Amino acid sequence: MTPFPYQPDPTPLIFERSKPGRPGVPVPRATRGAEAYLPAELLREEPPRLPDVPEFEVVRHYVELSLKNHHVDRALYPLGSCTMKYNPKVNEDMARLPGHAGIHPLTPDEFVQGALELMYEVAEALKAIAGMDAITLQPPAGASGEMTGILLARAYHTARGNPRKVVLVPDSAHGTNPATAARADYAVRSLKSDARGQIDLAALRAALNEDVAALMLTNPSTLGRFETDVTEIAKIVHDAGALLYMDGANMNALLGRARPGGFGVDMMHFNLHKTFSTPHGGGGPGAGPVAVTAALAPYLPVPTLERDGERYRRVWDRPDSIGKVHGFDGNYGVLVRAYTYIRINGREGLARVAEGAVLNNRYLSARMADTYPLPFGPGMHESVFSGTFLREHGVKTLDVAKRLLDFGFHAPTIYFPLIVPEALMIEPTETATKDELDRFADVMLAIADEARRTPDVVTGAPHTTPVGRLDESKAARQPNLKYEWPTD
Amino acid sequence: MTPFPYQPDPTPLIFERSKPGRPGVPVPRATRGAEAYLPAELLREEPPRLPDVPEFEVVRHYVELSLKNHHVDRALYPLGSCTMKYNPKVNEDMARLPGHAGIHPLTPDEFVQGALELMYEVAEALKAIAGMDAITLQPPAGASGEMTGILLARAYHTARGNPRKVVLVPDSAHGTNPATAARADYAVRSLKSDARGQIDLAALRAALNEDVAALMLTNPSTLGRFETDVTEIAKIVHDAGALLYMDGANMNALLGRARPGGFGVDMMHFNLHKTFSTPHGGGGPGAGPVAVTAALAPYLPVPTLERDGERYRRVWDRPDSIGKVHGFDGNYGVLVRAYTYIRINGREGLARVAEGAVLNNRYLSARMADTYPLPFGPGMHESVFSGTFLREHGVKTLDVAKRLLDFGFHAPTIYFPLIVPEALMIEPTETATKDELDRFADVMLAIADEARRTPDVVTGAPHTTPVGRLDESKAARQPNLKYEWPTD
Amino acid sequence: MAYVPHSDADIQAMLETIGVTSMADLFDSIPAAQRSTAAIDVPSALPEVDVVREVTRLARRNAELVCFAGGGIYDHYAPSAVNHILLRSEWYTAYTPYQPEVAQGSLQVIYEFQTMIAELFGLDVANASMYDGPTAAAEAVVMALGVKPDRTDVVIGDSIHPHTRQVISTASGARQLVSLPFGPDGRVDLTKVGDALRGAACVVVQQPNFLGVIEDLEAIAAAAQEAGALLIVAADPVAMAILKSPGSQGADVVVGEGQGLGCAPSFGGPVVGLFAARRDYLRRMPGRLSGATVDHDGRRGFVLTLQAREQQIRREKATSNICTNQALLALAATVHLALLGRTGLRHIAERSLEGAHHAFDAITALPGYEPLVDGPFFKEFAVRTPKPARAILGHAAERGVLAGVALTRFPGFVDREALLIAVTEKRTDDEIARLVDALRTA
Amino acid sequence: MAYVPHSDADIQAMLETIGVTSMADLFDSIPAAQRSTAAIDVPSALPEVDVVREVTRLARRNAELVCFAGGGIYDHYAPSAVNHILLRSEWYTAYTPYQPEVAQGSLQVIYEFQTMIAELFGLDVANASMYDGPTAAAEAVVMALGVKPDRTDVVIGDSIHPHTRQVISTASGARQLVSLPFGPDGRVDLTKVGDALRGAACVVVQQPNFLGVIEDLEAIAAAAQEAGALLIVAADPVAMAILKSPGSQGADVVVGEGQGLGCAPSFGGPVVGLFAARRDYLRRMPGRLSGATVDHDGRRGFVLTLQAREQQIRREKATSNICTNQALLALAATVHLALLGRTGLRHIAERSLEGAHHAFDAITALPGYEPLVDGPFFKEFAVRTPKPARAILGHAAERGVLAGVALTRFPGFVDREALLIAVTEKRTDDEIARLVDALRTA
Ligand SMILES: Cc1ncc(COP(=O)(O)O)c(C=O)c1O
Ligand SMILES: Cc1ncc(COP(=O)(O)O)c(C=O)c1O
Repeated sequence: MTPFPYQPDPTPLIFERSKPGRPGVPVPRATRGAEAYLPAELLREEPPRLPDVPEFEVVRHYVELSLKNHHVDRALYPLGSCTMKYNPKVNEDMARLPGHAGIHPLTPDEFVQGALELMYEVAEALKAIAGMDAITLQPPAGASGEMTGILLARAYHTARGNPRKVVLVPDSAHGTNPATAARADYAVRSLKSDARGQIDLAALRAALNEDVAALMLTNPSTLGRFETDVTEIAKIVHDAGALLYMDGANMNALLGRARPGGFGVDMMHFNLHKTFSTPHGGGGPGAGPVAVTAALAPYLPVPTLERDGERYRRVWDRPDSIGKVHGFDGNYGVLVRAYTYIRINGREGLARVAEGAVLNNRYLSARMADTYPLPFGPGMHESVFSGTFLREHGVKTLDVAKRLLDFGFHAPTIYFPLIVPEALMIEPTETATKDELDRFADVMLAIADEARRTPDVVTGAPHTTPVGRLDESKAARQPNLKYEWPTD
Repeated sequence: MTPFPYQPDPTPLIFERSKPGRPGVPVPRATRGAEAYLPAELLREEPPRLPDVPEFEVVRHYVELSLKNHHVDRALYPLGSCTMKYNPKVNEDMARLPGHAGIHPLTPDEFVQGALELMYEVAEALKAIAGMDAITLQPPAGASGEMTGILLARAYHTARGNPRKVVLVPDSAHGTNPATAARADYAVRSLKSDARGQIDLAALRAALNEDVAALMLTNPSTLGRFETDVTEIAKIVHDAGALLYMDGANMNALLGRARPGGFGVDMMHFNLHKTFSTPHGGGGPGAGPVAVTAALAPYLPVPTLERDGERYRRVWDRPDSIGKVHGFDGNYGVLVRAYTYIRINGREGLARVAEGAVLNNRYLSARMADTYPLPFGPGMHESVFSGTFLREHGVKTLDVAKRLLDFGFHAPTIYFPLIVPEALMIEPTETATKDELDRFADVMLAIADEARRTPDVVTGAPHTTPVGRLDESKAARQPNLKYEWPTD
Repeated sequence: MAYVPHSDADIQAMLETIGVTSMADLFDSIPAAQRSTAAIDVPSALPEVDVVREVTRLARRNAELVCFAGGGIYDHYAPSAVNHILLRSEWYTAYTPYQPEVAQGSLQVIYEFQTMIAELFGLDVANASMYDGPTAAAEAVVMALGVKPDRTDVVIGDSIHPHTRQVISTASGARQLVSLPFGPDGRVDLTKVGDALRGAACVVVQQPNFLGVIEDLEAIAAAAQEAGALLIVAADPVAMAILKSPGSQGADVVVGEGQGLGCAPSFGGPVVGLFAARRDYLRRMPGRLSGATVDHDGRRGFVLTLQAREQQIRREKATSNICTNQALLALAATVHLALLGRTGLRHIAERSLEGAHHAFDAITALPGYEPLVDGPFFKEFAVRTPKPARAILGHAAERGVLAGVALTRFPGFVDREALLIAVTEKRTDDEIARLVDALRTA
Repeated sequence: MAYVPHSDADIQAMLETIGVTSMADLFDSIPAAQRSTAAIDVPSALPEVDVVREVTRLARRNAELVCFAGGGIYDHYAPSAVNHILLRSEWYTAYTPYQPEVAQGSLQVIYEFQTMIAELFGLDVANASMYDGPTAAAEAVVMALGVKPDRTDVVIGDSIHPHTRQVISTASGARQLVSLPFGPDGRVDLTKVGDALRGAACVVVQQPNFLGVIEDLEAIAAAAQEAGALLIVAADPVAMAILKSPGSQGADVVVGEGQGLGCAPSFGGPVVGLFAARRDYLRRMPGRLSGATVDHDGRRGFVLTLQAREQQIRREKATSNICTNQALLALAATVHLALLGRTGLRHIAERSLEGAHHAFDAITALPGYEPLVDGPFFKEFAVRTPKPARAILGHAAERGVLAGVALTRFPGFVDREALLIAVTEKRTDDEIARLVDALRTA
């Protein structure tokens, strides 16, 4: 039977709804056509085939499609590493205030003092949280922050006579770390984790030499666990003249409890779209500010932000800067949201965030661990379970993930980090209620039970979603990446 | 199987989610408790048992509940008489501008000139559309407009020495008409419709005498049909010294095509939440401005609105006024929406609205009429079909209505007007596309077919909704109208 | 044209199916004499962007003032989540929940709303909303007159909002409004209540009253009961967080203006009228009611119930003529109260109370400003002014402050040069200082 | 505290289940030396209403100016419906569509977006978005360098946006940036193209270019093809409504800033980078791709596909390091284009064109204002100013007008006292007159 809310199956493409000659939103019109102002040879003959769909039908189309998404405002979205916490509604309002959303980035500084003040305050707060000296807000996402960090490392080393060649990346790292290092023209050397899932100090020592520009460390690691040797690691890295980059995607576990600057990190990025509650938008936007020690500050992207009393200005004259990593000053709208979050939480609230994140994860882990093994033990804000015990029933982690969808939950991050076989990486975040965690744990246990008793139900899942499992190999073999208009 | 989006069944009440001691939205706090400012005997001992639910869970609760509603932005909502047209999104933005949403009604006129200008312009537009001399925007809904109109009639007649005793109401009228007249302390006399579904002129003449204060006429009638004798009706009514009230709920059919003032109407209400696209809000708010001829203008509610050059003011000193029908100046936020709609449509667009409304309805009627009889023929903007032909299969109009829900459409208005047995009153409005009308017609025909072949499917409907048919008599016999907290 | 979705080809095809040749033919049923050909006298169509500019211009023609005006509409803060919920088209583009199977969202919300309002007011049942506070009061009076068919007097405290009195007078069909004066403390003069009530169907008072003062409802209730009249109280729901509920004090019907619960001031509308009563009056109540029941599988569900009271069923015998109500604002109030919860609403009430008392102390310390009455007040109070109140308002507005409401604008108060000043939790100490300064320099 | 939902009782129960006695215990894994005890140096928690006040204060510290600034960010109008769609939490609170069964909404939108962008740019495939226009250009350069592993030169027109050049230089890892000057018409000097391109991996130009001028892409494409270099064009998608598409003129990759398609200026971000290419480069493209496929019942569905290009699969061998992109803005662009449709986008482009030409005519008629270059332009143009451009901006701002962008702020243009002025369909004749007046009186 068709589900409620009723959804035609499939929803047509917006192009399939198009019929020529129907009016769209009423817009201003010119008195004369383009030919009046431009030579004909510049003009196209046929307009681009955008759909002709009336406003009402466009609205219905995207409302209908919206119903085919899981989202945070429905139920737990326990994607490990993604920190899918509540996105406070007030953040959205603030970012949409005309005085924030309507300002042009090339406005002279004196007319955008509010924006610069806000950015300055965000920068100060993040520096305080990081325990570091300087920061850039320009990177529009975590990966861009990583890139910025590694380019800073290159500039730093270059200034010292040798840009170096290698970046060390633990095997548990997020894919953006090695991809970034490679993109910044460094050779990537992978570091095997030790039995604790942490950096193997011996291996680290062995890998280090004067060709190594930096180590990219995630702390807490992608296992959700604090790198207990971090001070030692920093020392080893620094002794080799290399820099310690910290992937701060997991700062939700540390807010107010530990400052990366305090344990030897030279540069780190934040993911404001994780730790600071800005929404993920179905894949973006984010913001990936990079905090650094004083030694790296000269290289930060331009413009930097400075304050003279009550006045703020963007400073372009920074001869050692690596340049620009974004067309303008980064994802300002995301910064407005993060600022709102920081102010509502305040110093007390931010510390509570980390407490809640760890409490929730440890509680959920405690409820699940008898059934789902934790090869490296529970993490702080997230834990990585292994689904290998289900193999004997012919059930994979992927199946558990799909089955969860039938219960109205999103799946965890799966098959990451790579060092845990059949990984289920679960991060509940601090905004989940105890009831929600209990419900989720109950369902996870029930699925394990199903896997034993009625494995077909699990391997055939999901059963209730708008589509069933999709043929991904067909998608890759015969790429169909856009609508093809019927040729008539 | 559970549907997607997943919905727990049933959704708990917000009270069932409450657990004491959980934080809500952060709000300002006093430094001292109420006892510091007020004598203890005024203060309650136990706070009202509002739910203790965190912000995120509140949001999820109302998002989840929202998914259990049909709404205009999903699919056709063909409720006859209700004019469920597209509610343009820009209307919502305009009503929410701080300069409109944030103003206090008791602000001195000189500081709310924008509001008064907007109201003045809405008033002028509605007067032009009605072809009438004066107007009040104060009534917050259609029924309140009716009440205002009948109170104006009472004032008018009283001023002429006799308030009169009776109001005539056609048997096809909407329930608010007789209810209003009774509420205004008039005896209601029902007028039987003639074979055309129109006012029976002979019956009208017979009913009229010097006790009759007014006739409440709906034009087009609730059958969607123009009262072709309206000028004659007006004459007959006026000859008896009575007034002609027009229920303007169906103005969508007449915009720019006919003006009630031009055919003898003394007073009429608009439903801005029908004709002028303001949303119904799940039952309200609306706005029911009442336009009148000059003879009735002295009695309009206070304040009225006047313009001196560029300045606008609210006028309270109106000794003949009936008084106030709303605490302040009516549903201003609804007026902002209607104004936006009027300006976007403009004179050209408003006339197109009526054309589209009639075109769509006549088209849909043409597509359905072979199967569903139209006892009084197709209407202008809406048509009333009869479902009696289904009786032989044991299927009622109610069943057809319920079955429609399974196809993602809302049901029509049913069992109204009372003069059509097993009535199905369908109003597609001008904002439905041809495709949508075709889909709807196809489904209606398919249901008629099902009624013949598999009547159980129809009488057992709906099958896909969050709940099935509900026990209405239990609800009425054992009223359960609020949550009862467990006594512990 | 903006919202009529057809292409010319669509229109042609549709006309053909209908069997007519032109749009004009569709209007044949209007006799020629009644057809109008002239264009409607409104301006030409504009693109959306231009209308936005125009409506924004009008918004800016309204002064932006820090609001100390009250008198029924209060500048409380609505948490952002309220509006986000309201912006879901599932809520605002739905109709009245006549088909319960596809309206369980709306119906459950009404049920929750009814619960909250009944709880705040300390009564058994509440309805799905009325137009606003004053019209709710008028409905209550109509109900009382129905309950007491042999009585025609309606006793109204002079300390009630003058607009409420006007609406009752206009819209309730009440024949006899009897005034009940208030004493120097601003409260209904209890010595006069007993007399006035003899033969009355009901007495209507406000809590806190128009002057912000908290009435002694228990005493009034006792007198009403004694006289066999219903006690109708128009109450501020925000005050209910800290004040004894009128229901617990003996009120039979409690109505109220719910605007302070998550609705923007919006120049006075749309807001939401609250209506609650003792169970005895259930079948005489106006307005919609959502009731819990079950479907054929025993699942809980909600329906509009006891519709035999309403116009769509009962026509001229209905308890009220109301049809469209203020459902969306009732949703706002429900979400608002859910977000604040037990302690949140209390904080807001206490903070408003405190701010009002601070403002009162500072203002009455200014030369020429004296309390109009001396009873205990919640978030609003009246002070006599050394100059005409309207002039002071103008002076303060130049300083960006709406310094309250001039009492002189209200019938019954035209000769009282006084300002009615309201302070909500939204007003900062700084803003209160600006108010005081504006009054001082006026 | 605001968003951590537990009661003390919850916390106690949870700690017990975990088997620890206090919150502090949960942080035991952090070695004592690394634990910080001092409070974070940010201000104390505030109620929501106070934060709204504060963030509103900051918004008001930004001047409200009628915007004639462009340079990559344009004040086009986004129909209201765009934002209403975006405000549905289904869109903005979802993650990347990694579980396609519960993300068909996002995936279908990406597919529609890819179709629209490919269509506007006249190319075979487009991706799901990049961070912005300049970073998309940098990605294109990286891709070109990968396609032509034996070439290291990247030729860049001087008529490209200086920020784009900076981002390419910073973030593409390109070793050699070769400049291509522009002539008096503001277009890339075709006589220099052939030479420059020898040995280059690619040439990057902008359409319309930084000075608003429409380049002769066919000629550049011919030269690029001749030299075996890829042609990368950074194009304005709004201009595509009337201009020949770069794809049809021979471009291999077209990138662009999509901000003008329904995204607020927002001080330059979040906006949306566009990336389209010939099919040949499909497997070298950066970023996500949504592809159509079927489920086990043959129903159409969409998945993220060709992920073997991406960092989550390929790590250091990925075509790009991008992960989070600008999905929500891509949704905005998709809804925007759907709302405007074929004719709407054309009207907007034509109206912008017309307004810009009117403004140009009026401004260049003023004494001291002369065209900087004389090529054909779309919605933006540069004029030499009789006084320092920055001073003129200040003067105009006092009149409420942001009179463009001073070219002197950009590397490569520091000695050009000129204003770059953009006119969108949103600018009324009246506003243009205000601009002209401000320039006249400067
Ligand atoms: C551990 C880690 N590092 C880096 C990133 C990359 O951040 P972004 O997606 O914002 O580019 C992610 C994102 O999921 C992450 O989880
Ligand atoms: C014909 C007719 N008259 C009057 C009304 C009452 O209007 P309202 O619901 O706004 O009070 C309606 C509402 O449905 C109606 O259809």
